[in-house]
Amino acid sequence: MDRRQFVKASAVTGASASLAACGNPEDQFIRFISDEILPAGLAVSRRSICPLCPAGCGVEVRVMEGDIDVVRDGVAGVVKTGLAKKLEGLPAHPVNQGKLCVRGQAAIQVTYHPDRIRGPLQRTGERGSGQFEPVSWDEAIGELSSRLGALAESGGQNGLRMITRPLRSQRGFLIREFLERFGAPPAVTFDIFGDEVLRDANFQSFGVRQLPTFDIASSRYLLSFGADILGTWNSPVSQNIGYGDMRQGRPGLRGKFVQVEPRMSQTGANADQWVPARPGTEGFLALGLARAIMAAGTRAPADAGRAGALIEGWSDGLDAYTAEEVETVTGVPSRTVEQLAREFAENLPAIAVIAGAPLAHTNGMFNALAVNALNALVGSVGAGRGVGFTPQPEGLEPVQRGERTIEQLANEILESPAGAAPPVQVLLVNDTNPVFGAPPAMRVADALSGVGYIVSFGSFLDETGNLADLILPDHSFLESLVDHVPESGGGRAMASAAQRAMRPLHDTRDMADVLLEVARSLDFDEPLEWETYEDLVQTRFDTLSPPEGFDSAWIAAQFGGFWVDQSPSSPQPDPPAADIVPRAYSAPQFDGSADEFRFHFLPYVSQSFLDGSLAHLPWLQELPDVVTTAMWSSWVEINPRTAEELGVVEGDLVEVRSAHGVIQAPALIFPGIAPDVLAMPLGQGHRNFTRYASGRGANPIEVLAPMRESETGELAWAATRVNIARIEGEGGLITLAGALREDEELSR
Amino acid sequence: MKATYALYTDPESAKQAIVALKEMGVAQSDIVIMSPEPLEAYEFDPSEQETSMRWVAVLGGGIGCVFGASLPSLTQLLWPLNTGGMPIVSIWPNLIITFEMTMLGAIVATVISLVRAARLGRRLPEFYDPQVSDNKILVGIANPSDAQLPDVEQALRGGELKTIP
Amino acid sequence: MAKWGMAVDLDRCTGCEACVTACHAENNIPTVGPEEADKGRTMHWLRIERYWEGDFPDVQLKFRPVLCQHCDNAPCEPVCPTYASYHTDEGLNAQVYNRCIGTRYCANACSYNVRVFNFFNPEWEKPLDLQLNPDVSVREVGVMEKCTFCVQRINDAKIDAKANNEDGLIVDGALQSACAQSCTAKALVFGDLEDPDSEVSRLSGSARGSKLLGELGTGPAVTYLQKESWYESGDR
Amino acid sequence: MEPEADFSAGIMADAGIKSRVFPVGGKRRVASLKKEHNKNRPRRWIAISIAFVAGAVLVLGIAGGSRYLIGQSNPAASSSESVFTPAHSTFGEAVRHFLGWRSDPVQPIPFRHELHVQEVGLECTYCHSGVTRGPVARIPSVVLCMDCHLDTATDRAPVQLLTSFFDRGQEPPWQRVYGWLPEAHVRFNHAPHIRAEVECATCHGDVGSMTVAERAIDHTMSFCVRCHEQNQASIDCVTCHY
Amino acid sequence: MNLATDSRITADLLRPLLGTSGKYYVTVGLLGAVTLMGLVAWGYQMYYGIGLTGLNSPVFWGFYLINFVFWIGISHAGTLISAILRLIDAPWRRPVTRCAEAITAFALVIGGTLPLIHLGRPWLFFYLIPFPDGRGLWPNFRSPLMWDFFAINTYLLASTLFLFLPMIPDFALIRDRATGIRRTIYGALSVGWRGTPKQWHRLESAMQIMAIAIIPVAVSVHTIVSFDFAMAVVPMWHSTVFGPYFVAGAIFSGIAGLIIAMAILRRVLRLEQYLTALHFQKLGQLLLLMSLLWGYFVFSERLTIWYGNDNHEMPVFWATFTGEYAPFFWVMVACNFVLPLILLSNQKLRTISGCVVASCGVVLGMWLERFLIVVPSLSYRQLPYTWGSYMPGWPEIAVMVSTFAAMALLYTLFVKFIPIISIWEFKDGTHPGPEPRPIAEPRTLPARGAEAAGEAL
Repeated sequence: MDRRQFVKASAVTGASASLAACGNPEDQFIRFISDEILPAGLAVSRRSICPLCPAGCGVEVRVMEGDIDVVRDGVAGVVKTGLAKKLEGLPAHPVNQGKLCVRGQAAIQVTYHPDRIRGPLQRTGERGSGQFEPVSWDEAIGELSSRLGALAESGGQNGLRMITRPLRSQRGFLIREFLERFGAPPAVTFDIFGDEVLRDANFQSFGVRQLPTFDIASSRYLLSFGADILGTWNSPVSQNIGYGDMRQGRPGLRGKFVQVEPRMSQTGANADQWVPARPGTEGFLALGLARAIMAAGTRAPADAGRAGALIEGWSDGLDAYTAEEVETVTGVPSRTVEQLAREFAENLPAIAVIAGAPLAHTNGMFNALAVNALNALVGSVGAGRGVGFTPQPEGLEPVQRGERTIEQLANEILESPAGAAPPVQVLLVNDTNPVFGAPPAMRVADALSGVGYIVSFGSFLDETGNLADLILPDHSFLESLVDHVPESGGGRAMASAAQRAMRPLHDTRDMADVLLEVARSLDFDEPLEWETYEDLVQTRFDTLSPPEGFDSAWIAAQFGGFWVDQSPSSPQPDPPAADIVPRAYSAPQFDGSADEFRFHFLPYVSQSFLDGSLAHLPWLQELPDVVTTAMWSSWVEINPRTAEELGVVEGDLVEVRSAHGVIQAPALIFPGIAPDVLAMPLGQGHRNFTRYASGRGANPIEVLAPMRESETGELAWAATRVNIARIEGEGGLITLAGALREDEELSR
Repeated sequence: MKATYALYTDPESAKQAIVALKEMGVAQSDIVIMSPEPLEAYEFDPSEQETSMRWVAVLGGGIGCVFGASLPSLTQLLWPLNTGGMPIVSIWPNLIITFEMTMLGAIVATVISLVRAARLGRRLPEFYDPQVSDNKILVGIANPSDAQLPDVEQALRGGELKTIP
Repeated sequence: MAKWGMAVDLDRCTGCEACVTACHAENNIPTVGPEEADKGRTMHWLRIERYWEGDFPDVQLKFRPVLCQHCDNAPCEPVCPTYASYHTDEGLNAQVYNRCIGTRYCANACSYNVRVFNFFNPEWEKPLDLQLNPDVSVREVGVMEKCTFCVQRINDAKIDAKANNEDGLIVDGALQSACAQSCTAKALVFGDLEDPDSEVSRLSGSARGSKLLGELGTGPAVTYLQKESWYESGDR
Repeated sequence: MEPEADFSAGIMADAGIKSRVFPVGGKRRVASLKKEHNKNRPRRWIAISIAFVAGAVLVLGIAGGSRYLIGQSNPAASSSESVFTPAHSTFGEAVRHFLGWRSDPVQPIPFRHELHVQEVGLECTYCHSGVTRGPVARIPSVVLCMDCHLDTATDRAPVQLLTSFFDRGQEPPWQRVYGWLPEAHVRFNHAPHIRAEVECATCHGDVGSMTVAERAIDHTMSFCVRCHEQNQASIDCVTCHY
Repeated sequence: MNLATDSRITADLLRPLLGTSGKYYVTVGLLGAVTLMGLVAWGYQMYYGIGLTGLNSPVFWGFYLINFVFWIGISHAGTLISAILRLIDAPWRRPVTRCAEAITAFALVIGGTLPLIHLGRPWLFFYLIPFPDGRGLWPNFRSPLMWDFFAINTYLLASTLFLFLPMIPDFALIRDRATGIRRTIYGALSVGWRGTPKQWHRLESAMQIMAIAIIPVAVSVHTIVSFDFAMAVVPMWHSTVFGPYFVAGAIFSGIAGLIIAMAILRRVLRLEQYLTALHFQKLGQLLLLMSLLWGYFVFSERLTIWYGNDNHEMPVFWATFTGEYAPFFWVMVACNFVLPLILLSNQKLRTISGCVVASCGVVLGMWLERFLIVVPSLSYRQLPYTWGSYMPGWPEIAVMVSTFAAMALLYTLFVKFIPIISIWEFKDGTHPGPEPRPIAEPRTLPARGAEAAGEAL
């Protein structure tokens, strides 16, 4: 039994298995002197920030001593080091107040994932063949620098591009500086299910290009248009906390929660009233409510102010949006419309939320503006009034996303004349997976194959990383300095920062430090003035006003894990002076004719995997989706009546076909979905993403049509029509629940 | 040892021989009888019709009962585990154990008493003739005194006479 | 002597499942993989049951977190021939792994089906094993396991309290099970039912309180606070 | 009684002949019996071997077949070739664990406890610093040793060995002397025992007078339970097993 | 007493012990191999884990315990029946008792092994044995499994003795005919039996007492087996009728098993004149009686459940009545009730083959009954969310097959070394009274009789 097996055995039997070594010399293995002394067998708690979604929850990391394999100057051995054992919410953190969501709990597996890239890799085989060989960091960084150097000399600075996920840490700032000083265009941020439409709408209605923060706890009425506020959207933990208190936090007072959506989400499942409306007509319904409220005289059009003015016909009471009209357009009974309107106006503070699918239609902007106006009408907008906006710390504002979209970048590459030098010589990819996440119609994969040299900072070999020529694996968030400026979730300006919670397990490096090193080797005209990323973060943080008791915001931030603006009231920026263009309702456009493609196709962000970036975590794979109880698989949700009519039973393999693609997945009978809608979770269908996610399920993005939101040009991912057919084959649906219903089953 | 006996093919003549032996004054207990079958109907040896075995069985049952009752109760009392408010000693289940042990006691006692009473489990004495299991009935006496001998042979004449010198 | 219990406010629970993963992380619960999961051998100590009611469009969905109810009169305890499953002084239905021989009788007897069995030896692909919590033992093949109310945390808290608090008692709220700690909507509340002032006692006494399968007389230590409908409450 | 009558008649029917067919007499019977045996002996082995081959085929057939039919997959099988069972690395280990046999530790350096405790006068907790705070007593790092041995007793061979480990940046591969097998599922915490003023020697023997530490006391459950009972400490199972 | 008849009986019944044909070794070899297969499967399962079976949550019990109950049921053939027959001193019992008691002993051994195979960690089974260990730990006497442990061991010991005692005179008989090693072995087994009136009488009275003692034990055993289920609050398990229901079922399947065994013996060992149509007639009547009794129990159980209409029990009820388990249920009813009723209620059909056919049906049906008790109830527990189903894994099937092989193997070996019909009891039965019976006229020997000696079995 060699040492590896011994360690394997001890892995199986847990920490105390080192006993097995007793007396068997062959089981002895070299133990290096540890440079990190921790109290034996006791936990120390360190701080970090959950990076998995933009919410930026504070994390308390439970660190205990443990053995890891290391190789020191050629000798393999083990060494004691502090290991993160569990992630908890950071109790004092303003956003998550000691709570942590399911994904945050599982985030620890990112660090210990068996398929993490353990050192820099260089492509050996064909691009996309997935054949790599390890290289040293010096070689790797040298390679990158030399290529960039060559670009710089040949004056082709334009040939350097970068794709990154939207970053709310100072890494975003660093990337901007790096590209700017190199002379390259700004980075392309890729987030296919992003909220740009809503940000734009908020900017136009309220002058804040930001996602709102809801004071759900003190509201008495919560009306959500397709927003997954309790699941994945915006700042789910803080919203859950607020929701809990709205329900049972106030003795004698329990707020009502109404969800408007064609497919019952986890959030919708908690609603007191669930109102299915036709996809894309949510704005019309909102205005129907507004009209009823104004008609009732409790509120005047003027109350909505600027937000109202953005809607055509608002000032004269929205006559076009009668309850009957609403019924014909949205399918919501006029009775319900009047009832909702009455309740919404009577139970103040009332909050209307819109997000997700309603904004992913061709008329998404209108829907957003309509709901904003409805909020404004009942006066629930503003600090401490239900819908507020978390002020951003001055000097630390996160980088606004670049103008160019991934699609434009792809087109630029693809439309470059044949024979000419490719427009993109070097492409840096940071923590994003456009090959998986962009609809095939955008032809991102083709575009990337036309790129001269692709460098990925990813920790895993995903579809995009697989195309890379050079992989410079980043630390996991527990292994590196983390900082974050939450967009929402708190009342005051705040910023979080924390030192690393544990030493790196593998031979990885912080992407930021790599950029800085490359920058140094390139000697820019105006060099980056920071030695390390820590310098950068510190200097940036120290521009903030330190809270009392601290002489620098940086120290304060690390001490508590976050910094909060102490100034009594954070000012709201003024609405922009831009002139107001009222919008009229335009029916949503769908790709595919209704008679050829019977069903609306509604992909939704999965509770476990978000947009698919978490599909590699075994805990989340085996987490039964709370609504469908499905594990390790993907599925298509069908209304029981529709299924009956199609002769489909649960688990049958079905083919979902749009004008742009075909996918196969097992059918799942889902009572809470409109008969003309098919829904499917994101996240599965990875061709190449670690042992746990590869080749599992199907990716709904593959059938999406490249429809656009008419005003912002964002992808209208809910505007595709499909049809469905039962086909031969093994569905492979794995569910935990034995029965759909309780009382019906028992009293059968 | 010496012995004189005769082998009979049918119970009747065997019975007659026994009667004859008795008549000449041999005590029933001295007469050795072996048969391949019970043949109780012939009452070769009326004195053997009485036995106390069933009382032994009852006694054994009693012992088993005590054991079966005490084993669970005592262990439950001496090594008590919290039962969430339930009584420590659980009567009903213990009754089952008690019952099984009682029956076991009775049965084992029966077998033991059989071995004792029937003088089983010891080596076969020389005084035995395999032909008994060839459906012969053996009647005879062990260590006859020379004086007796002629009368005995006379009494056993009905059968195939044998002697062990 | 404490009596540990939990209150589950179904009106707060949003089905976010943070508790499920928190439980996995705290208690070294393995994942079994798709094939085993398909056979119904997942190891969740805590699951969120969901039940549909009605038909579209008047359809409703109920969530119900179900974990070991730590019954006072637990069906699982008396049936275990080796006392591997027994009742502690503090009202836990404890499972002593080293005493378990795997008759799986307790799992049959448990009406809540919250006991999970190690059909195979758990495997953690290195280096996932580095995340294992040293305070909790790793169960091997053939052993029954279940929610322990995070007994490792209870024991640590008791040792702490004994060392640091003058009365040697655990302060309410200082001790939380992993699920309750992570519960984003504060639907799960864990604590001492003996202590009348504890949050959990207060909630367990609520008018909305009820026991799961209470009619079976198992006397669960977990109280479910039923969902309210808006019209009943509203302003009171 | 009807049936009995004709039943026994069935037996009596051809009684007369039988006496001729089977003359009385054990010996002859036995002889013929022996003959038959000799007759059968060669045939027997052929028969047995055939039977077992057939049987083996049957075994594989049924096992494999039913496995195929039911499509049983076996994750454990694939992932645990390297170990004897999923739970044990070798058969020997499995047996040792089952019987609770533990070989004695072999220490890389003959560390003289008695010297350090009695002559130098160190407290146990000086090196085993973990006991007062938490579960693990901890074997001290060589760094701690070097605090003194950079300039103390540097002429002695063991100390030079120690130093050589230190210079290589390695810990001496100390082996644990005490501790439980993983199957015991024991979660032991030193701190409360120290606070309860339990002497180290109570459980570890008088290590202070040993040279190399030996397993002086067998940490059986009865050992722990007895002491817990005497001191009114909890003997609840989950006090230690969880 | 008639010499000719007696020696003929002796010869006929000793025949299997004397001649041994090649066929015999082939049979033993095959059976041994199949039995071995079961053990191999068990070893494989111990190595990789019980997960190789089809067991899952919620169906934590499967084939192993189904077969456990099944074999314990079969075991009720022998001892119980022969004990009753002894007490009522039914003369026709004499050729039947021993092969019946043998079934009991073997079925118990097999049945007793299955719970061990079922364990997740069989190597720790000794935790069930009450012995004072240093840890001060005892088994939990509240657990029905402990009751099983005691009951089955008691029953096993009792019925082994019950089987052994009447064999002593026969051992003596063989002892007197054997030489060499056999003589020593049979000599030891016959514990110095001489056949004195005292010995005969003590033996008879011992058998009487044992017969009385063993009947309640047998009844208790299967009642306790039923408690394994009835003690758990599982839908359709928690029932008061289970005790008698199981006992009836056990005797039912036991008789069926006995009939099949007798039929085989009769054919293979040429015992046509000893195991006659009469015995099958009698046992057939008994089987019919039990079939009716069983039907009555099933009806009352089902009716009670259905009428009670308990939320938690009805899903199980319907699953077995019309749902996914309905086919098994109706096959069971056909095999256990309809078939015996047709075949056995009619004097003409109650022939030997008729009885055998009915018995085969009953054995199948009773196995299905145990399946229907274990699996559906576990599949449909109180919380519908946890509902599941069950499909046996290959080790379970392999072990099941091998249990039947083991039964046949043990029986085959048994008849090779011990006269399957109690010689002395049979003889004793042939002449109850002092006055000798008339000897029938000599008839010519049937052709088969001649070569019978040579190629016995």
